[in-house]
Amino acid sequence: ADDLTLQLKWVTQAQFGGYYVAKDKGFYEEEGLNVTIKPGGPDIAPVQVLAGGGADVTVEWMPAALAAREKGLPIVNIAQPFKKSGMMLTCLKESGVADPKTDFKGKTLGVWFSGNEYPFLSWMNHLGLKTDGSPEGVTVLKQGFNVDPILQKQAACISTMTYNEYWQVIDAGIKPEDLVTFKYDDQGVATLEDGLYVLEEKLNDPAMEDKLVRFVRASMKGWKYAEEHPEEAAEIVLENDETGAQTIEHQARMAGEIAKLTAGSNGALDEADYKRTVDTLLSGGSDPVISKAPEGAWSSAITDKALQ
Amino acid sequence: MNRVVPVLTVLTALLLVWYVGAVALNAPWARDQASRAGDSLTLPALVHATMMQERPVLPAPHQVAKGVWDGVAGQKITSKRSLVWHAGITLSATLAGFAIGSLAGILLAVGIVHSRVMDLSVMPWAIASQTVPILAIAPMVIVVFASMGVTGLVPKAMIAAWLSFFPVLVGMVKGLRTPDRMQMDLMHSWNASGTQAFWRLRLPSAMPYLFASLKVAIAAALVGTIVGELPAGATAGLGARLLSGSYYGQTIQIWAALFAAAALAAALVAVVSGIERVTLRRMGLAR
Amino acid sequence: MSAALPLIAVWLGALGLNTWIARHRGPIPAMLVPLIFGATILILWEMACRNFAIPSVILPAPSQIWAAFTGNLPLLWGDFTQTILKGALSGWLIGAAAAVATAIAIDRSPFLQRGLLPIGNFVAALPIVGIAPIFVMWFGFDWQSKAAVVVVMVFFPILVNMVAGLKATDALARDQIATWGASYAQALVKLRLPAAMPFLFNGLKITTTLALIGAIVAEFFGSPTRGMGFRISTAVGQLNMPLVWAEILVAAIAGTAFYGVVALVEKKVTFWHPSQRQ
Amino acid sequence: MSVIEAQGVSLTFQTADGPVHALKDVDLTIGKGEFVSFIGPSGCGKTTFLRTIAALETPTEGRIRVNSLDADAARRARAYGYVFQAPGLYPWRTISGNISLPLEIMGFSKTDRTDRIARVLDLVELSGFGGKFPWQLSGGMQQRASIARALAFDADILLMDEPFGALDEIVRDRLNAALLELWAKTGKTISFVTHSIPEAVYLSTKIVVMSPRPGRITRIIDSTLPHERPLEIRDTPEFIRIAQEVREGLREGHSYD
Amino acid sequence: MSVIEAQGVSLTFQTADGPVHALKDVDLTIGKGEFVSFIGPSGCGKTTFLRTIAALETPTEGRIRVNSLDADAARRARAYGYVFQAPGLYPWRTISGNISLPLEIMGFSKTDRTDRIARVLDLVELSGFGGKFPWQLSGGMQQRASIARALAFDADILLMDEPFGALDEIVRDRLNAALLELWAKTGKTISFVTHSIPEAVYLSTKIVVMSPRPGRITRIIDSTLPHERPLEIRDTPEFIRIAQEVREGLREGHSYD
Ligand SMILES: Nc1ncnc2c1ncn2[C@@H]1O[C@H](COP(=O)(O)OP(=O)(O)OP(=O)(O)O)[C@@H](O)[C@H]1O
Ligand SMILES: Nc1ncnc2c1ncn2[C@@H]1O[C@H](COP(=O)(O)OP(=O)(O)OP(=O)(O)O)[C@@H](O)[C@H]1O
Ligand SMILES: Cc1ncc(C[n+]2csc(CCO)c2C)c(N)n1
Ligand SMILES: [Mg+2]
Ligand SMILES: [Mg+2]
Repeated sequence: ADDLTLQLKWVTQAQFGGYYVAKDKGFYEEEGLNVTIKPGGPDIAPVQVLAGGGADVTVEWMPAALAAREKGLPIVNIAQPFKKSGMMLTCLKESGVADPKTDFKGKTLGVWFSGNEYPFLSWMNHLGLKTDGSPEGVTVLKQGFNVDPILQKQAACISTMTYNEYWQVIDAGIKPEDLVTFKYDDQGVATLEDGLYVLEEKLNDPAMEDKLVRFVRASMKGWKYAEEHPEEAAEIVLENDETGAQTIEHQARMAGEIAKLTAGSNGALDEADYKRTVDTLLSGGSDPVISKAPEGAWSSAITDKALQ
Repeated sequence: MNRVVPVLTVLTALLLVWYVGAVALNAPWARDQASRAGDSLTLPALVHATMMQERPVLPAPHQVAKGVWDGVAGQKITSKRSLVWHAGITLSATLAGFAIGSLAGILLAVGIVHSRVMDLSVMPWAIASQTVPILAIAPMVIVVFASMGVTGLVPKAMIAAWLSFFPVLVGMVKGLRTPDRMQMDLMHSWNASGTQAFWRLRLPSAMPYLFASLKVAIAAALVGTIVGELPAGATAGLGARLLSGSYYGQTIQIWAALFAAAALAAALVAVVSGIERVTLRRMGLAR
Repeated sequence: MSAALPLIAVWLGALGLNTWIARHRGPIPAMLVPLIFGATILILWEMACRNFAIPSVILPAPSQIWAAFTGNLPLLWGDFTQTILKGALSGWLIGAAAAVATAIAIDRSPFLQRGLLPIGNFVAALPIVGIAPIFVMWFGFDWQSKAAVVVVMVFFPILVNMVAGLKATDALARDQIATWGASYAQALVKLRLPAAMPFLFNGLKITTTLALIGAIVAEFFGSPTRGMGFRISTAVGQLNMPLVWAEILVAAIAGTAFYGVVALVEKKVTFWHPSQRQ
Repeated sequence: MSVIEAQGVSLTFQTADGPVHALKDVDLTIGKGEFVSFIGPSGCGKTTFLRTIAALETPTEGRIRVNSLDADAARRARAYGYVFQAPGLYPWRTISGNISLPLEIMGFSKTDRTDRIARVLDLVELSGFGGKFPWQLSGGMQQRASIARALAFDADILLMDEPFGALDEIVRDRLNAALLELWAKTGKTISFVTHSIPEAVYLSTKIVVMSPRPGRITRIIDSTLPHERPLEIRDTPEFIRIAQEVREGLREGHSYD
Repeated sequence: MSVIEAQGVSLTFQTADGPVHALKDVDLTIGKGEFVSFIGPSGCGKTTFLRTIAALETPTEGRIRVNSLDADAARRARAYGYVFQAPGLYPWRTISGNISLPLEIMGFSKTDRTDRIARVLDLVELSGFGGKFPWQLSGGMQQRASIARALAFDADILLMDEPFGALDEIVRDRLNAALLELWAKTGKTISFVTHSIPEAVYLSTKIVVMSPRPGRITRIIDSTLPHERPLEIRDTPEFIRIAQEVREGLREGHSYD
């Protein structure tokens, strides 16, 4: 079988259920692949692993990928299993945030950095809010691994994913009615998440291309299976978690939420989604995330073949 | 035996402080919950509530104890939920890193004491090396190793070694230079070679410094390993356990892993102390 | 292979030069040797980056780092004040004071020594990585939580060394002062503290660098949008490696200077110790 | 009035290869203003006995009383000045600083300290070396500095362990004379270990001869010499007779091994 | 044939409060098999001169030749055994271990070492103390152990800095006799620092009197005593005359300060 290494963006969890299902159910094996899945972590920059040769394919968010591309690292999106964005800003009602257009000013907002800050920054750009600590803007906190800042009331709002952190806030005992959430999707600033990326040069190698085609095909099979069987997907994820920290309840719920995001994607990137992402990143004031529209940042070559 | 009473006394005092702290830190949350539910808490009810939270700001001692107990005794040792299993993974990398680090520290110190070129050139750069924030380059270290096909224990051990060589280096340089003038002169008058003076005078004189440094170094090696476990993809080990606990806001799990790590560190330091005591007694230095 | 040859040549040349210079005594060779050593490393690094075409997202060349350094001075200065001056320095001072005080307390009372030292070892061995998120929760996002991490981190090494130092007086000196009927405090101030200084400085020197690491690493777990740790993790995510290394350069300069100052004070304070007399 | 009183003092060190009987059944009474010399073969327990008086060792049997207090209480009352066999100067203090140390501990004022330091430095012929560090002095100079340190604070009892061992005859004679003068003037009680028979006879009112394995007192010789002692007294028949007696005592001790 | 040759040797220490002239224009030749004693007031440079011979200090002026080599080459050729003024035993080694140390360094075989250790321990009357650690011995015993250590490896030149300072008269006499016997039997060249005039006269073929500030040689007295020297020789007029001469020389040195 051909070896292939996949670098995840985050730790083992149902967010990556499709890949674990494909591996566990033997979908990769059927395609003659021997796939190694490497969990990520807070300080892993997946594109860096890719550049260092530590992985063949990586799961990454498009803003980070495009920014890397502009930095001169030629990476290409070859598939997009996630149709929708799961990002949102979750605020305590008592903090008095009701409308993003008017209420953020002067508030403290928790943001993920390490390449995950781009969607937030472009949203703030859209709103015309400064993020450099000046008085007419917002105060930005670098948010750690968890939802503590909102529980400790250190921030008015924090970044959450629909499938994960939001539920942690709920689990911590805060009632949904005490919270206000703003999905990036609803605000029109959604960017593509969890795509598959490779180094451009890999696409020029027919053998590699063939491997990738088989990989994407098997992965999508895994995703669709996970979409239909969230409970089972959660169990498979749990078995693959070496830290032993995950709970089945949380993962099952996550698998359900993830299914909502992958629904409607067959793996092929929808050019409209891509355009919207690029526009979001390009637009906005003085400090856009990318300075010009990228070229060749995605390729349908793999999905075209995989989906025949 | 004469240790038990003092240890217990201090322990009791500490637990008391801890419980008070737990009540104080967890109370706002309990009050908040109560007021959301529309009622207010009496003091006993408040104290009770602070002891029972699932994600307390500061878990009470018995909650942590239960976490540790579940992690140690409640699982098969080979289970991924067993703290023993995670501790074992961390321990192996710690020991490997400590061995590499202290050996490197000792060798560099020997070089520095004997060679002027090394004395002048190595020390400033050894210092500089320690100021490199390890967590920042740890992912790079892991990436670089991975690109060479090396994964698993070695990259973590290298980070542990990186942190542990420095205390040994500093302590050994000082220790090897401790013999006083007359003792060096005696060696000189016998025309002892550098090697002979090293084994018979410098090294024995350096022993107290060496062991003080080794104790620091082994604790540092553990920190290094845990740091290395964070970006290593957070798969296994106490570091991964800490991180995932932290990620899911499982304070009890964090504290349990923390205590396991501290117990491991204390055990390692105790082992070094034991070796120290035996060695110094053998050498007649402990009276 | 042929790409490695020039590197080896440069390395051998520099080694030879240094060996030759080190034969001369005086302050100028003492300055020159480490500089040449460092310059050699930098040249080798630059050559390696070019000859082996190492991508800059993995390892940038020194020239790129320098450009990032000079191009971002105000930014770097802001991060430096936030992390080093506020976080590391204050934490180090508090931690060192606490460790010395604890060592003396422990030394004074055999009861505490037997009771506190094992538990102290245990508590102090709590790895920072676990403590940092907790301290962020307790002390907030700003530098206070970073200082707290540094306090915990430097405490143990200084304590171990200080306890060893307080035991380091020889029997004659202890007997001597006993015959004068010195009180405990007097024996401590006049005899045992001075005798402990070489050990104490051992601990202080080791922890200068630990303090920097602690302050920087703690920022990975939550911080305001400034500080060296924040900048590093953000820049890694943006693949801005030259900026990452520029921050590391700042850390190295600050750490070396910090260490140098402590070593200088040590030289003044323990001038009498054989390792300083040579 | 007795200042130091030892009754049935024994002291045994436990070592890895068996016990060492450093002192065995030592009885001795030293009166106020006496000058007692201890003499005996190397290893016979002189230092150990002085240390026991100073409460630096605890006897395994018997008891010691100093100024009618137990030894340790006397130590805390700062009853004596002790000159150790090795100089034991602190390397981080200058010679003046070293002499100043016990004075600081005992709370002498700054000006008083300066005076006393100057006086004792002069006494041991080290004026001008106050600013040097110990390792910059010769062996004999270090020993004198340590004597100066013990004299500086004017304790009533002086315990001196071979203080003049590393000095040449001429300085030694001068310091002997100075010590006698100090003793006569101040009425201190002095216990003095020496290896020199003439020195013991010249200085003492009482000479205690000890012998090793186990360490014990074999003879106590009371001096019949007058209190006033010019250096020439060393040529008188009386002096020579006492010296001879001490020598015999010493020889007896040696014949044991 | 001259074994040690000093020509115009000066040595100045730079200290914080000005230079110290420890040696000034010292000229001295010591022939093979000579026994030379150095005597002089404390701080006159005796130790410094011995250290210079042993290449432990480098003269600021002049030069020293040992066995026609420069001093450092002679040191590397292991030309001498040095007994320091303080015992300087290693606390982590037993007495036997301390004596064994230079033998190990010089590559003596295990059995040879055991023999030699037993022999020198016996010579300094410490048989039975080989297994003790230094701090378990009295001051005099430590000093003897350090003498034993220097004698064990049979160097041709012995440099001894007040080796018998802490010993009582009787042991000292015995060790003096033993040293003389060793010297007669082996023809070693010995440089010997002492503060005792009788000891210097009794042992030496040549007595060097030194004087301080700056440290220099004021007299060199050749002994006219025969090589064969029973203890009673100390009562002969010849002995007393030489002793008197040395005493005068010493006194002169003292009058300087
Ligand atoms: N700490 C110790 N442990 C074991 N034995 C000891 C210790 N101190 C002294 N001794 C032994 O006690 C005996 C008496 O020693 P002490 O120092 O009193 O002799 P001393 O009469 O002062 O001899 P010297 O004239 O050589 O100084 C010696 O045999 C010595 O070995
Ligand atoms: N390392 C040093 N630094 C400065 N001065 C020194 C040093 N060593 C010795 N001296 C000075 O040199 C002079 C000679 O010292 P030396 O030790 O040779 O005297 P000595 O004749 O051996 O005296 P003693 O009989 O007291 O041992 C003294 O004045 C001393 O203060
Ligand atoms: C330090 C830190 N950095 C980034 C993220 C953001 N992030 C990357 S992948 C992913 C999926 C979460 O379920 C999220 C949230 C985080 N959480 N913590
Ligand atoms: Mg003694
Ligand atoms: Mg001397």
